[in-house]
Amino acid sequence: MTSKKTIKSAFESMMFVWGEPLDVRVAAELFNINWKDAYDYFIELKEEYEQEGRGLQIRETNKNFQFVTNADNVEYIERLCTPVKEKRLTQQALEVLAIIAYKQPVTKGEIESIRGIKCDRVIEGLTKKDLIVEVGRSNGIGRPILYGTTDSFLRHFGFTTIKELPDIEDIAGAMNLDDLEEIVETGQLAIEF
Amino acid sequence: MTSKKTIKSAFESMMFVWGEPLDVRVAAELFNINWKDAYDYFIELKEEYEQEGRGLQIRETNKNFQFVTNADNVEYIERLCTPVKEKRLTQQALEVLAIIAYKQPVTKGEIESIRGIKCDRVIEGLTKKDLIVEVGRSNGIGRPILYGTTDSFLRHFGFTTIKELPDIEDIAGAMNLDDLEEIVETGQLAIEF
Amino acid sequence: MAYKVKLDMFEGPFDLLVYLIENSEMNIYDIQVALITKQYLEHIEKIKALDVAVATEFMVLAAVLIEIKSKMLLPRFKPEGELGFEDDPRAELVEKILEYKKFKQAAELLDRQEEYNQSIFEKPKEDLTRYTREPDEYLNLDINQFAVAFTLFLNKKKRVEEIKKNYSRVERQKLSIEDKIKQIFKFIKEKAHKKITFNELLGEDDGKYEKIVTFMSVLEMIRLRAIHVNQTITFGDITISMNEEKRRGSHDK
Repeated sequence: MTSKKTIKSAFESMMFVWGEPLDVRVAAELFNINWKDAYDYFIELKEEYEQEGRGLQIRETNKNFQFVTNADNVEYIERLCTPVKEKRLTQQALEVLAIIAYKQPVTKGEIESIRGIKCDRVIEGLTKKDLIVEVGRSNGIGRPILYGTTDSFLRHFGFTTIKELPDIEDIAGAMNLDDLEEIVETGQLAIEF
Repeated sequence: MTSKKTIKSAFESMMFVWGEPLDVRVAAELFNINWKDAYDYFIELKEEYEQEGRGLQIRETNKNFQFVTNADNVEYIERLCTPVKEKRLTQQALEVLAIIAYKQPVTKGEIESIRGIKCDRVIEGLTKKDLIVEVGRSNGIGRPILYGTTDSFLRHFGFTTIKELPDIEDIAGAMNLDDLEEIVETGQLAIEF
Repeated sequence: MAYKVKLDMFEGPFDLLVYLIENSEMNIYDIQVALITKQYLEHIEKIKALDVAVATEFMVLAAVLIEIKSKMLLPRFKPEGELGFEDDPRAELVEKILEYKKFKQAAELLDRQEEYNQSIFEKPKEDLTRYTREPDEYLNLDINQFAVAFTLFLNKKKRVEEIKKNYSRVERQKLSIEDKIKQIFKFIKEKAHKKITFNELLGEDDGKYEKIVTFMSVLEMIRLRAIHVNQTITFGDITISMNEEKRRGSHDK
């Protein structure tokens, strides 16, 4: 006679590989036991998983048993299964971001006058990506919105504070001019004049 | 901050739906926790299932965790259904694999000199099965390819890490005992090995 | 067929050699080379009958065995009181056999481990589509990219500003009010001093700047009383005619 503990353990393994709901009668037959006893064992198992609040639960459907995930964890499973898509910022967006990073707090008008081109869409996109945020309103005519960078912006570049932004002179110095020209020539970065 | 109990429960659900070994780092990222903490949680779960002698067990392969059945229940599972078993490796393949596992990174030349026979075919086969992989090139003449074992290798043989491979001197020692006794008797034991 | 079985049994020359040594219950450190070589060559003959290519692989070790066997026949120098067989012709072979045996045993271990693992079952991945949502956008940003973009922008801005400076200078030279007034006089003369309209003064390609200059010129000409202007409807076209008195007056001078 197989021990109850062994049978219960076997039931767990069997449910796991079976995938589909496992019929109590089929399971009972394999151990030559009464189906009612088998049913009790399944119910005991079900209660154990329930009481321990496990991520696995046992679901009964008309005397068939099956492992399922705990409904409370759907959100986490969704997070696990949601693919991540790599996205790069466009040259335009990088320009606007750079202006905001260096001149913050800054109004859209100021950005546009530096770039000589409208940038409503770009600002909208950067806001959605949580890289910039409205930080207040200017005292100028029409009290335009002031923009600044977010903590998420700092995290992306691995900065602790905005002070860690490279000095503008440094950027120019650190950049190898040949590389730059090459980038421009090969059109890796599209620029509009 | 999500509670430890919630995270552990979520890990169970995630492992269950994922089927394949789940990377600790991926799991940790979803909760924005340190991967070492996540690792500890997985180990705690693994031990819980072990101690309770559950029909489900958690298997680690190089910091990846996965639900598997308890090996003790194979007989019952086979009574229920005929699970598809992987084809066993040939003696040749096992020999080459053993040399690679213990001597990695290792070149084909080194393997062949130990076995005294060519092994291109075997290496090709093991690579296809994803049990070995090219890990670089030796600095020797002709810069031959170096081979090493993969995570699939660990999973196939049920090792947690490559460090878990038994010490080769121990295996050899235990098996050479007869030879040794004979040598001691005949007083020939004068070399170190 | 019996040979085939034998052939499959041996994974290589060392495998065969180890088998022969163990089968004859020989001490590995005291191999009877003559006997083993004889048995080894016999096996190669059998293998050759089946597969010449495979047999060739076994030949290298056969040659080694024969060489050792011949060396064994020569008297060996062994210093008094020293044990061991450093100059034993078999030493290197023994080492290689031991090395091979080590891995053969490791292979057996893997074999057992593989067998055990076959009693453990995984489950397939669930259908994840019910959990899958729209992909999360993951932003790939690095400081170099950022710096390149900003530097490019600064350079571009500098160039644009230089171009603008030159451009506006050219524009100013091209379009002064004085020049425009001369143009308008010339145009009216060409029209034989008939009434013209303001629209006729504008070219098709004229930009805002040219239009303004033209208008300013007309205003200037009114101030100088050189022309009469008339607009019958609001926003209607403006008719322009020469102030004949002024013209005559100037002619009289």
